[in-house]
Amino acid sequence: MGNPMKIRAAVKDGVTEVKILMQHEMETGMRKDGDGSLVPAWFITEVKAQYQGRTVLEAQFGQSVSKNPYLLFRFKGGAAGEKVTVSWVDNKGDSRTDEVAISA
Amino acid sequence: MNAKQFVGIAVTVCLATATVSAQAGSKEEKMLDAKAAAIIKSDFRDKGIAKADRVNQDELQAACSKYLDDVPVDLKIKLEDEQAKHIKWPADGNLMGDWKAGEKLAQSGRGMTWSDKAEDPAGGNCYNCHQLSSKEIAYGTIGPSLLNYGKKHGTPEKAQRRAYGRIYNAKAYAACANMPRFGHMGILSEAQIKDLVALLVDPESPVNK
Amino acid sequence: MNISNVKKVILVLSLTASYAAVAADAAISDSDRIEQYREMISDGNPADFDEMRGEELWKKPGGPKNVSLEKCNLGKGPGVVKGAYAELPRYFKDTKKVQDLESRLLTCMTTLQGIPEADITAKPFASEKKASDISSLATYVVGQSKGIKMAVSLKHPKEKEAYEIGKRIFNYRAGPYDFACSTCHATSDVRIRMQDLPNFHVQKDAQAAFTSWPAYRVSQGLTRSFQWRLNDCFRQQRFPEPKFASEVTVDLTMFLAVSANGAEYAGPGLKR
Amino acid sequence: MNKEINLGRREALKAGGGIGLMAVLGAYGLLNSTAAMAEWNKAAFSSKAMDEAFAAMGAANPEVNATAIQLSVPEIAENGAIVPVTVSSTLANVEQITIFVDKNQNVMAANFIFPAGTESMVTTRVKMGQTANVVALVKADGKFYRTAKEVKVTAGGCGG
Repeated sequence: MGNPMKIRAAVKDGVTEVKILMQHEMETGMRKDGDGSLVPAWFITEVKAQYQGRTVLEAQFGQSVSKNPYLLFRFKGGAAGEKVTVSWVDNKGDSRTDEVAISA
Repeated sequence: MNAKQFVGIAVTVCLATATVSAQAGSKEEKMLDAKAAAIIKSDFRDKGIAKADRVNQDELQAACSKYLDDVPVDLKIKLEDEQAKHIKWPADGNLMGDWKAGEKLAQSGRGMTWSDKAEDPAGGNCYNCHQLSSKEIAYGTIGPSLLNYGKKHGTPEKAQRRAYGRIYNAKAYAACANMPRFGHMGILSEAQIKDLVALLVDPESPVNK
Repeated sequence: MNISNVKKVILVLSLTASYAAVAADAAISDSDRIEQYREMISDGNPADFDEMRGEELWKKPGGPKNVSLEKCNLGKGPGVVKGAYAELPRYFKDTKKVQDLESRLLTCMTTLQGIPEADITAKPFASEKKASDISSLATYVVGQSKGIKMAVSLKHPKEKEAYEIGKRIFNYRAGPYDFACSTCHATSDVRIRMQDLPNFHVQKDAQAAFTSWPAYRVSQGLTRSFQWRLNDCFRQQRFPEPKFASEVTVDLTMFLAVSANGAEYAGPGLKR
Repeated sequence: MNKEINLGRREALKAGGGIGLMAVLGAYGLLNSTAAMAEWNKAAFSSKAMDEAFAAMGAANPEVNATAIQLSVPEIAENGAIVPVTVSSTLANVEQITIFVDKNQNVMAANFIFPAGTESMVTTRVKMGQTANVVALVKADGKFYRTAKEVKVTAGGCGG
């Protein structure tokens, strides 16, 4: 199972802003380690954010997304205390889901 | 003097008066010097090519440390003469190498750290401190800009000699200069220094373009 | 409004202005552009994950004695973490030594948890392959001083002495490059490659530099402690390796920390 | 401020500790239950050139539009491992935003799909091997638009 994400969600003037920081190596598959051998590709491929069971953002990543991926987006609606849920899967089939309550 | 510098100086003065209570040359100062020396001796260890004895100072390093790089003028001249004596000029009299190889050396910051290997080629670290090309934006400003070096220092022969001497041993010209003594300390080979001289003096190099 | 605030305002304006307008403005220097980059990545610091890891380690029983570090005295009493880093290094009566955060954590891990010292000091820094417990603990502790003013004391004679010795280490030139800390860090408004260098004789510079470490280093993908910062400075100075948590590192830290007094601690930081 | 951060950390920790199995199942469910989930576009993500990637995204010759797409990137990146990118658009009915780095080995970095009700903007971070163009491709009302900006990736000194 993947490591926990850090998710912040805050509502202001009827718009919820979501900031997500994921813990992932995001190996390109092109990098050599200290011994000179190629580090296999290992990266998040899909991310999905949901609010009250409704999808608010979908993303697909390639190898060029930075280590510990960061996302910021906004959707209309949301109220303090309601939940935003974020999930990802990587190319090895590993996954992670975390949720956070929207703050005012 | 701009506002920033002024604030800087003012703060420096405050810090100095607030924290330095021991008199220079006093017994207390000497005791602190001795303690610092003992700690430096005991608290560093060999790692890779960087052996613990690297903390042992030569005469020049000791003098510059002691006087915070502002050595009395008679000592300064003595130190510079001593350094100049040991500059090894190329036996063939030719000071120019290949500026393209020089540019590669100038870009490389490698060499002499404990994570470098003895057999790895050392770099010149030049861009860390100097501007050498109008194209490279990532250049340091610890040393002066060397743009148009070849055009600024007289005949090619003069400019070459000036460059070779300073790269070989900058301390022969300014005892407590920030610049390493690349030839004197065996950091760069004679051929590498020639390549750097070419980078500085060759009219075709980015320095003079 | 001080100079750096003015700069920030300019930067914020330039961020919202159109790209063409910014590019055309010759008054924007490359240093400002670097500052703009830093501003743009300042939210979302992966050091948070190291802080989380450190907090877990602090609270979880561990070592041969299977106890947590919640009784560890970082100077403000057993278990007090809040604000502790803003007063370190300091003199500790029990060890009769001036200690920085990491040397103090080392004391707690060896005495409270019974972990052999060599097990910790053999690999005190995180690597790509393995996290470092003492380093993560340090990240957690410093995070608990965020926003608190640096107030490192020089009252005890040993603290004063550490500061004085630290100053001498700062100015000590040696090695194949003849470098001291002061070679790069005692002049204002200079940079190495593209990076502005803090002048530790100028309070504002010293404060900004000291209060932003430990930090997540983008180039390494790891959160780095202050002991690591000094260790890597000495590496680039072409010195031999300073022993982890040794007096040379603690005294130098004392000199740097005192010069940052009065500023709010702002770490863990995020660096290139 | 500080308090908020701490709360965030504690919640994340809780999620990390207690509900491991649930989290795995949850992720599986979330990512597979909705039929609408777009598939990872292998052809696009392994494209070595911009034309190839655009074609794989069904966007041959997208219209250049630097006014309706706002692409915010730093002019200079101190480190190519993290280059912040924000793309937003004033176009109506934005369905998709895709980010590319034209000199990376695989040029396509990330693709975002915007359901109705989500603002047409996203911020993320990409890796850049060298000075290159960051390209944003926006699909709105079934049509594709693009814009690009150069980011200079610099060599560092000891740094910070």
